[in-house]
Order: sequence, then C-alpha cells, then structure tokens
Amino acid sequence: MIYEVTIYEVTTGEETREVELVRAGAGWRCKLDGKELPLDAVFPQPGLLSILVDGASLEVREEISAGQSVIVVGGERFTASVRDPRSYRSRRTREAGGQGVRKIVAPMPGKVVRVLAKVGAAVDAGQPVLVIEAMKMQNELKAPKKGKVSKLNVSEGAAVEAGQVLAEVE
Amino acid sequence: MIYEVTIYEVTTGEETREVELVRAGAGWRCKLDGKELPLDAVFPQPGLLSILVDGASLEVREEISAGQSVIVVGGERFTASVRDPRSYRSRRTREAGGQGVRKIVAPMPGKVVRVLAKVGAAVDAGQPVLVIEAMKMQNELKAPKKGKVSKLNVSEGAAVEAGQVLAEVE
Amino acid sequence: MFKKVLIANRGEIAVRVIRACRELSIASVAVFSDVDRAALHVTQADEAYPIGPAAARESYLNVSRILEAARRSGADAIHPGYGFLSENADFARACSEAGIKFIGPPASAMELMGSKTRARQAMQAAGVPMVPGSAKGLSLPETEVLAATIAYPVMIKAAAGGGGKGMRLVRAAAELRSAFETAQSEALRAFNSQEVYLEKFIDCPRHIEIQVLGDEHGNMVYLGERECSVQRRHQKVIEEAPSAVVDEDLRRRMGEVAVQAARSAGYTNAGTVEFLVDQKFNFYFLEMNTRLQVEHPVTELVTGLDLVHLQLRIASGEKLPLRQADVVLRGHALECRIYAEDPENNFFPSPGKITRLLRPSGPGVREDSGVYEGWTVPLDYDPLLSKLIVYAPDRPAAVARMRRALDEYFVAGIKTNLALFRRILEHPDFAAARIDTGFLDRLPASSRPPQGPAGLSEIAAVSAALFAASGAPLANGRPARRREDHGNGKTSAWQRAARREGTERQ
Amino acid sequence: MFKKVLIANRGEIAVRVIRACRELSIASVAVFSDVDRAALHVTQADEAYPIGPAAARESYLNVSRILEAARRSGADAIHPGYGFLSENADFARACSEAGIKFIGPPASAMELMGSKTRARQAMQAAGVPMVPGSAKGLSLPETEVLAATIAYPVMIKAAAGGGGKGMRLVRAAAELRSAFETAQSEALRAFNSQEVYLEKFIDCPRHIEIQVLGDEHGNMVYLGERECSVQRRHQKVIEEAPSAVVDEDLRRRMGEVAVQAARSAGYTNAGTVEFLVDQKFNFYFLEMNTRLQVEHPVTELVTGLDLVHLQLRIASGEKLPLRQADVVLRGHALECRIYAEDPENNFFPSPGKITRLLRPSGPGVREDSGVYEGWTVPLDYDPLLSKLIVYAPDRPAAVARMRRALDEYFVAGIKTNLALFRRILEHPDFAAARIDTGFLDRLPASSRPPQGPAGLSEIAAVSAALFAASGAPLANGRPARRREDHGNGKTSAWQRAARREGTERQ
Repeated sequence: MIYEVTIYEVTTGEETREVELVRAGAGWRCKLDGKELPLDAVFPQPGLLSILVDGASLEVREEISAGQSVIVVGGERFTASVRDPRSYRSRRTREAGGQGVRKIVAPMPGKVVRVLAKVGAAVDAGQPVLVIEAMKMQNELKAPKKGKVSKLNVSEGAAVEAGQVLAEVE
Repeated sequence: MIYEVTIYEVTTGEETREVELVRAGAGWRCKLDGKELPLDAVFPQPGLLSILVDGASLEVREEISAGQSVIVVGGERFTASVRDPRSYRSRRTREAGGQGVRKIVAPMPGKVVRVLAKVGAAVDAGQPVLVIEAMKMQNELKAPKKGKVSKLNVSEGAAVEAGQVLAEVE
Repeated sequence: MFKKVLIANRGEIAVRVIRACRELSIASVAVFSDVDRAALHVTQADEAYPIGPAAARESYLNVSRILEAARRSGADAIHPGYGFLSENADFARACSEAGIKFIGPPASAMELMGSKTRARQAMQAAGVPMVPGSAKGLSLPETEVLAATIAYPVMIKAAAGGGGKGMRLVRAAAELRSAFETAQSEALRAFNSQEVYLEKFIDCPRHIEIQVLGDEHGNMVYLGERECSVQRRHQKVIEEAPSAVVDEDLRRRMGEVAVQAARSAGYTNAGTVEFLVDQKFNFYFLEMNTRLQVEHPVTELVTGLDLVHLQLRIASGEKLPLRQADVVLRGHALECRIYAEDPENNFFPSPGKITRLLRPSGPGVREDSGVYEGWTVPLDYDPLLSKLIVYAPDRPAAVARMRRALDEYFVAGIKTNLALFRRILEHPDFAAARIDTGFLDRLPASSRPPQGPAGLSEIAAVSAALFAASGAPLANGRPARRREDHGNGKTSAWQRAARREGTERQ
Repeated sequence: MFKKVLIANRGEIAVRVIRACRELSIASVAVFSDVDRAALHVTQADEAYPIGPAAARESYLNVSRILEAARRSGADAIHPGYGFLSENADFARACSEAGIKFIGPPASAMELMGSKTRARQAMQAAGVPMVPGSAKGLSLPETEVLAATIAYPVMIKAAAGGGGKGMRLVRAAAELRSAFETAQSEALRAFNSQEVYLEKFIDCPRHIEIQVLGDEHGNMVYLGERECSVQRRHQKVIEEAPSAVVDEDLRRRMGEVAVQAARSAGYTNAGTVEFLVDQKFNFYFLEMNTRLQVEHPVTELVTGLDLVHLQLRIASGEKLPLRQADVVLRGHALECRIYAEDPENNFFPSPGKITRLLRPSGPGVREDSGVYEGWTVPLDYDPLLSKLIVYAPDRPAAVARMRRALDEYFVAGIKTNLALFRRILEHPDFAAARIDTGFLDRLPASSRPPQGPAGLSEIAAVSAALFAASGAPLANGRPARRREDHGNGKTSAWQRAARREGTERQ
C-alpha cells in the first residue's frame, strides 16, 4: 500500500501548528506537531466532519463566508488558515492591521450615505468617519485608532463592495 | 447570440413526445411536439425545477431510485424515459413484460428464505413462488401469470441482488 | 439526575433520546455497528463506541458489547429506545447487576408482559377485558380444537411476538395448518421461540392504545389514547391522538383499566396498554408494550409534555411532576411513519443512498428523523427513516396540515412510502375517521394513471427533458451508466448480506 | 372562505401565509421582484407574477403592479404580511376599491394607529396609560423646550416610524440637535416623512405586547402577551410567550386595556398593542401594530391556535371561533430571529449565497424560513432569513431546547447571528429572565478567545487540514481563488446597487 503524506501548517486563532496527514484506506492517519493523534474521521456531508477520538464524538463544521474559513467544534469557533506546502501565495494573509496606517474597510456591499470627516481631520479612536447602508440598516464606520484621516477613497452616494478600502487613518 | 438546439424524445407513462430545447440566455425556449410552449424555468436546487407557465407556479421534482427517474409535479408522479438523440442505446429500455415467458425479479437486495414451487410446477397467476427477506420483512414473490415454472435460478439461503432474475414462468 | 446516559439503539429514536439528554444537560453515549459509523445518532452524541458487525445480533442485540461500552464511558444509565433490547428482561437485569440504571420498567414487569400468554392470565386476574382465546401456547391439534369452539375467523399469534411478526389471520379451518406453520417459523426466526397461541378475530376492530406513566413512588397516570388503526400487516403506518371515537367517558374507562393493568404488573416508567375496540366500542386488552412507543410524539403534542424527559426524570428517582387532573388534551396530532419501501411494489424495502432530502417545516410540523442527505440506508435494520408529526387545533386541520407537509417532503435516491400517505389522507373514510385495522389493506393500490390536468403530463415531459439538458442525472434512458451506478452503490451490501444468516430482529 | 389569496410580500412571512392557504384549500398567488424569481415564496405558491425591479419601491411597494397581479390572477383577497404595504392605509383602500378584500383592519384604524401622534391622542382619550411626552410632531426648538420640562433622558421618534428607524435616545441636551437631525433624515428615508416627536425615556423597561384578535361582528379577545425585551437598536432579536414577569392579574389588566385600545380604534383582525413595562410593573402604551407580527408564532405555540388561519377566516366574514374564557396559555415558547448579519462585526448585513444549510428539527422545534440551500440572499431587503421557534413545558426547558436547536443549526456561505443567540441563552440574566430593552446592548461582544477544552483547538487545526485535504473548499490560505469566488458571487449585486438610490424600506 502506498502512503501519500501531506503536511499542512494550520493557524487557528493565535496558534500555528503542523498537521501531517496520511491517507490510510478509507480514513486518515494524523500527526499533530510530530506526535501521533489517534482519531477516526469521516465526512458525512460536505462541510461536515465527524471525529471520534478516544470515545468522544465531535461534529466539526466548516463555515465559509466572505472568503474566510471558520471551524466550528464543541460550540467554539476557530478562524482557520491552512498553508499547504504546495501553494506558497498564502503567506500574505490578513496584513489588515498595519502599524502606522490603519484602513477602514467596507464589511459588506452597500452605499455610502454620509461622510463625517474630511481628509486631514483629526479623529479619535471609535469616532464615526462614514455611514454606509445596506438591507435598510445604516451603519457607522469608526476610526480604528486616534490620528488623522490620511485618505478618503469614496464620497456620499458611492456604491461600495465588501472589502473595499474606504478611508485610511494614520 | 448562438442557439444550441437539442431535441429529446420523452416518454411519460404511455405517451411519447418530442421536446425541443433552445438555451436562451439564462433560461430556455421550448417546443413540445413542434409547438412553442412559453414557460419560464429555473433550477433552485439540484433535482428541483421551478416552472412558471402563464401565471401557474409549478415545482417539479426528479426522484431517482433503483435507476428509474420519476418526475413529480402537481401531486402526480410520472415515470419518465428520455431519449437523447446523441445516445442510442436507450431504445432497449424495460422489456420486462415479455409475451410468452415472464420473469420473477428480486425488487431489492435480500435473502431467499423459501422456494415454494419446483421447476415444471403449474402455478396460478398470483401464486407465491419464492419468499425473500430484507430489513426484517419477509416478502412473497408471486407468479406474474398462470403457467408453469420454466426456470429457477436460486435456492433457499441464496443472497440476491436487486434486479436479479430469480425464476421464470411460461 | 443522571450524568451520562448510553442509548442502546440507532436511527430516529436514538437521536430523539440524545436530544432529550442534551436538553437536560446529560452527556449522551451512542453505540454503533460497522455500517453505522456515519449514522446520525453517532455524529449527534457526545460519545460513541463501536459494538460489532452490521448484523444486529452481533451489535445492537449484543448485551456484553453494550455493557462494555457503558462501563468504558462511565454511563450511569441506559436508554433502550424501542425494538432491539428494549423489551429484553435479561438485559434489564444485566444492567442493574452492572450497577447501571435501565431506563424502563422492572425486569419482572417486562417478563410478565413479554409473554403474551402470562400477560393474558395476569390481566384476566386483574379483571381487564380480554378477547376470547387461549391463554397459553398451543400445539396444532389443540389449536384446531379451540379454533372450532370459539369459531372462525381466528388469529394465530407468536407468544413472544410483536409488530405483526409471527401473526396470521385464519378465516377457515382449511387455512389453519399452513398459517400455523408460517407463524411458528416467523416466530422462531424473529424471537427465537416458536410458541404461538390463538385468539378470536374481532371484525373491523380499531387499534386504540393508552399511554401510561408511573414513577417509582407509586404514582401513575394515563396520558390519553392514541389511535393506530391504519396498519399494514399489523405494522402501524399512521397514528393519531386523540381518537375520533373516544369520548371523555370511554377515555376515562380505558385509562383506568390501563393504569390498573400496569399497577397489577408492578409497572413503572412509560408504557402502553394496547386495546382492540369493536364497533360497539367494547375494548379488549391486546398487549402491553413495556417501552417507549414509536408513536409517542402524538401524545406529547396533545398533552404538551415531553415523554423522554419524563422517562429520564422518573428513572433517576424523581416523583411524577403531575397528577391525573393536570393531564389535559388539546388539539389533534397525526404521525406518518416514513419507511424506505416501495408502496407501488408491494412495499418491498428500498435501502440505498439518499441523494436528495428536503424536509417540511413551518407551523405545527415536527420531524423526528434518523437520516440525512447523503446517508446510505443500510439493508440490515428496520426501514423506518423518519417520523413526520403534525399538530393542529382540530382533526380536519391536522389532516390538511399533514397533506401540506407531505407535499413539501422530497426524498430521492431511494423509494419511500410518502405517496401512500397522500392516498390515505385523501380518502373520504380517513377524513371521516371511518378507519379500522383493515382500512389500509382495503385501500386500492395506486397503479391508477395520473388524474391531474392534461397539461400536467406535458409539463412532466418538458421537465424530464430540462433535467436531462441541465445535466442533472437522469437515470432512465441511460441504461449503461445506470447499471454502473447501481452496482457500485450496493455491491458491498450484497456481499455482507451473503456472509450473513439473513437479517435480525430489531 | 376565499378562493384565491395574493400575498403581497416575500421571504418567510410569504411562505407562512402560503402554507396557511394550502391548509385551508385556498389557492395562493405570489408576487416577486426581478431578484426573487427563484425565491422560496415563488416556488411554493400556486401562482406567481413578476412586479418589477429589485428596489422595493418599484416592486413590493408598488401598489399598481400588485393590484394588477391580483386582478390578473383573479384573487379575491390580499394578505400583506408584515412590513412593505402591511400598514399602508392607502393600499388597504385601493384594495377594497378594486373589490379585493384586504386581510387586516379597516383603513381608518390603520391610519389612526399609523400616526404615532394621532394614536397617542386617541389612546389618551380612551384612558390608556401613556409615557409622558409630546402627542404631536415637533420642531427642534419645541423639542428642546419639552425635553427640558420632562427631563432627560428622552427619546426622539419618527411619527410614521417602526422597528427602530428614526429613533434616537438622548441622554443630555448637548446631544439633542445631532440626534434630532439623524432621526429626521432616517425617518425621511424610511417613511417619506421627517415628522418626529418626543417621549420621556423609561429606564430599563421591558417590552411586553398583547396580541388581540377581533372579528367583524364586534367580538374581540386578547391572546396573552409576548415579551420582546431582547432588542438591538430597537429591533427585536428574541421573543417569548408568556413573559416571566406577567402574572394572571397583570395579564388580565394589560389584555383588557389592549382590547379597549383596539375597540376605540374600530379595530378588526389580528393586531398587537405594545407596552413598555417599568421596574414597578406599571405599563405604558407604546404603539399598536396593525398587522401580523414577526413574532406571532410564540403566541400560536402557547395558545394552540393558528393566527394566520384565524386572520383568513375572520377576513372572510366568519365569527371568532373562541371566547376569552377559551384562551388558555400552556407551556413556554421562544423565538430567535435569524438574520444574515455578522454579530462579530457590528451586525453588518451579510447577503450572498447560502452554500450549506442544515436545520434543526425534533421535539418542540418549529422553523419558519424563507430561504434554502443554494439561495442567494439579495442585499435589497430586510436580512431576516428565518425564525427558529421552540416550545417546551416551561421556560427553563424552552431555553435548553433552543440551545439544542441552535447547536443543530448550520449555515455556511454567509454570516448569521446564530452565535449571538448562544451567548444570550448562556447568560445568567437571560436564564433568570432579568431582561430589559437594554440587556442586549450591555451584553459584551464575543471577541473573547475560545474557552473550550485545550484539546478543542488541536481538533480544529486537524479538522482544517482534513477539510483542505478532502478537497472541501477551504477559502482561507487560498487568497487567489478566494478573490475570484468572491468577485463572481457579488459583482452583479454591486452593479445593481450602483444603479439604485440605496436601499428601500420593507
């Protein structure tokens, strides 16, 4: 029998671990940071994983939305980032929170209904900078830090995409 | 815009019809036995079809089991057989009920627990010939016609597959 | 209350009990056979342990493997569900010997009620009305004599039986011998005992049963009746509560007899006393089921109670939280048992993979299911997939609601009896509650051609073409591919079947 | 009874009404905007007609298109659901002028209750207890004066408003001007009227409302209360019946005031009188909603009634089938409103495609949903996806059951507020029913790190790798592919958005 071994670098929350998987028949053999983890894993349905590990039955779900993977298990939610050695791009994942400059990003598609600060204006952390509206809700976008508005990429009435950078504070 | 026209020969129950489909943008243009049928069809989910035809909203479902397609619409069930001009094999579909010889077929996987007639025995239509068992139920397989048992392919204790010919009556 | 409960069962009832445990903050332990690793009850439980091969007698009927799992998990109680070991007194005893609470009645009560003949004797002594017949197992000659005296038609029944196994109706002396022998062989296969007995056959009876509930402090109540007259081969197909023919007075009389019967057997926890009711509304003791019934949800919906919660609380020593006066029936509930079987083909079982599953929901709809889309229903066990239950303010509204819910229900990949329920619910006799245990057998088969508007078959034809064009798998008219799919899907199951001595009782 | 009913709505409530029609053998007619062709209410109805572009004001608020569909289909009645045109008296009038029965109260009652200021005057006249404040629309200067007299904190509210739009709390004079202006602009955008008025702010009030139901023959009953104190930005999030703090006496007093208020407005059909209840259990009239409420199911579960069936029967001229004495509350019901929004990100809406949807079921669980797996939730309407409702014998059991049901619920592809409900239901104050309209705003955000057993994060890591290895799409760590998916999924929606003047009220 031939074993195909794959090693993944997995980051959940703060921790990054090395997961080694070996297909063994219908199932898997698995090592976590080098030490064997005796578990029985099956996929009953897409997005659903059933794991038995010394008696405990764990139903694991993978929520994917807005391009982010969240692993839900035992009532807890873990934002997961998997680095497959065979795809290297993935190093550059979420460098959202830079040091000097902080971006204000549209969290969903919608429309800018008000701009509350001009470029160059001094703002406190948490002070509203823009208001965008979707699904009949108006939502204030606040300054992520104390500083001044260094960039303003949209004006009132503009339609924006989720993930679009609307303004920057430095 | 390029139209791809496909013509199907569809048999539901007794009737066989010619259905002509033309992809038109997201939807379809459709002719039934040559005459235009103005309907709006979308597939909300796999196996599910939503048809609007002059106001009426019809939810059509396709049940597939034991290799047979049943179209369910308006509370009625239609056994459907589609002949795509591009696949010719399909002429030979269900010649189960021949004239002279009639077969007794296992309708599900299971086990033969009793054989009630010998080869050559005269049987009435509806007379039990075998008993097979699955899911803790015993089921009698009856003679499809008056005649004599011409063939007996299994004996008690045999495991049988769905669709397997167990006996013949002529 | 218990810390951890092992559920010695599978399918919908295992999931039902697991849900109750979760709601009571009790850890749940599932057990599973080799073919059930991905079953819903395994993925839903807090813990799960393998207990052997597919064959029930090597897994779900395997007392030592189950007790081993209980010990290993540290479970302090076992819920047996229904079927399998639920009415096995030896298992109940083995549990208490292992220091694990069996959630059910005392072994002694199970033994008494477990033998139909001993039960008859005890019930007769307790003054419970009985159908004329033999109170003990009979030989063929004895049967012939007694049948002649109480006059045909008569019923032959397995002494250890249940659910229609080893049961035969005999209308004339000529049929007696072969019926007797079939009954014996079925009884032997199903219950490892070929003992059978004889009963007068009541013509067009209704099957009406009383739910009783008793704690371990001498308190016992009845929770009204369920009518289960819609049966096929003595298997319940549709159940309802309340019964359309039971009034306050009859309910009280049947209820009090049921409680009396249960008390005389030293009964505790949940149980059901089944009666036959003739056309003059005389009722006769049929049997007592010493476990939770498949159809318990209809009682829950009209009483507002949760029977599994109450089972767990009673078994842990709590007092009944209600008195008879607190039991009030409100509205009407119906249950349809959805089986993997083909009503258009003599109800042959239809195991296999569920490729699509859309479930009804909305007002008054409850589903207790043991399956999911993508699950392959094994051929080794009872074909019950799910129970669809509805509640509405009155019976006509409940019937209408059930029809609505059935229209929303969609299963592809395997055959189910869904279409049968539509035919039953459309039938004027069912709407008028003119039902008896023969109703379903008299219902004509559905081989009638579609009745709908002419346009419907045209729409069906176009739809079939659209499914084909859209690339949705259209099995028919593609014999080559079909054969493959088919083979792959089932081969392993057939091989297992070939290696096994047939199937087991559950 | 009606032959054919058009439902002038979309989403779960349209499906709810369609189901009721089916159960009463009434043909149902859906209407849909361009983005809703494949919506559940369209596929479930017997007929369906397009009524215009995505923007609600051009479709679901487009009276002439809707009446045209009604005439074309030959509908003899229209059910407006909630939101959209449900509280629009002109629409109700247009219906009756078109000879189509509007299923709701008379236009006059809608107009009276529709203007908060006129309603206050009428209710005051009818002797209904009121919160101190202005009974009419105010200018900024007037507001400043009155606010000073009744003393801060005060509330500014849109006269035509509802559901928290155009509503602002003002704790000090300094905040008044900006709050006043925001309220006006929101009011204008939402209701096409910038009229606002002022009210004394009651500290830590409970929101408790009474369901009333009246026929067109002068009979009216109250169906107990619902507590809706768990709110975010004055939007209800969890509702329950009965309220843990309402005893028989308070229920009777509130119920009688509610009936009196409804009678004084010449009200018929289903309506809800909302009250604020302070810490001394004084109650003050808030507003009357002249339509079916989102949260009506909790009342159905504890009364055993079907409010939509009753709406249809009353509107068709039938008498109320019950008297006040027949209304009995039993058990406890909870409802969670499941929204397409991200509780971990300030509740921003999260439209998009639902890639996986697993729904809870089993004992005591009801789901009223408007979506299905594979449906793309449009960004044009209210983000309510579904309502999860549970029933149990008492409140603690209902809370436990809701937690169980939430654990079974699984949505992927879009964000939902499911995780929020778990946090609420785990909170000791909610368990103890120590809730008021500020409860949710005080609830700490869930940014806390996972608490579970250490092993859990290891399992999560391994699982992430297994999902990746199994070929299940794992978005993160695959930025290139992610960007694509993302773009394709939404581009068209953005383009539509760009072509529209923002979004519409529903």
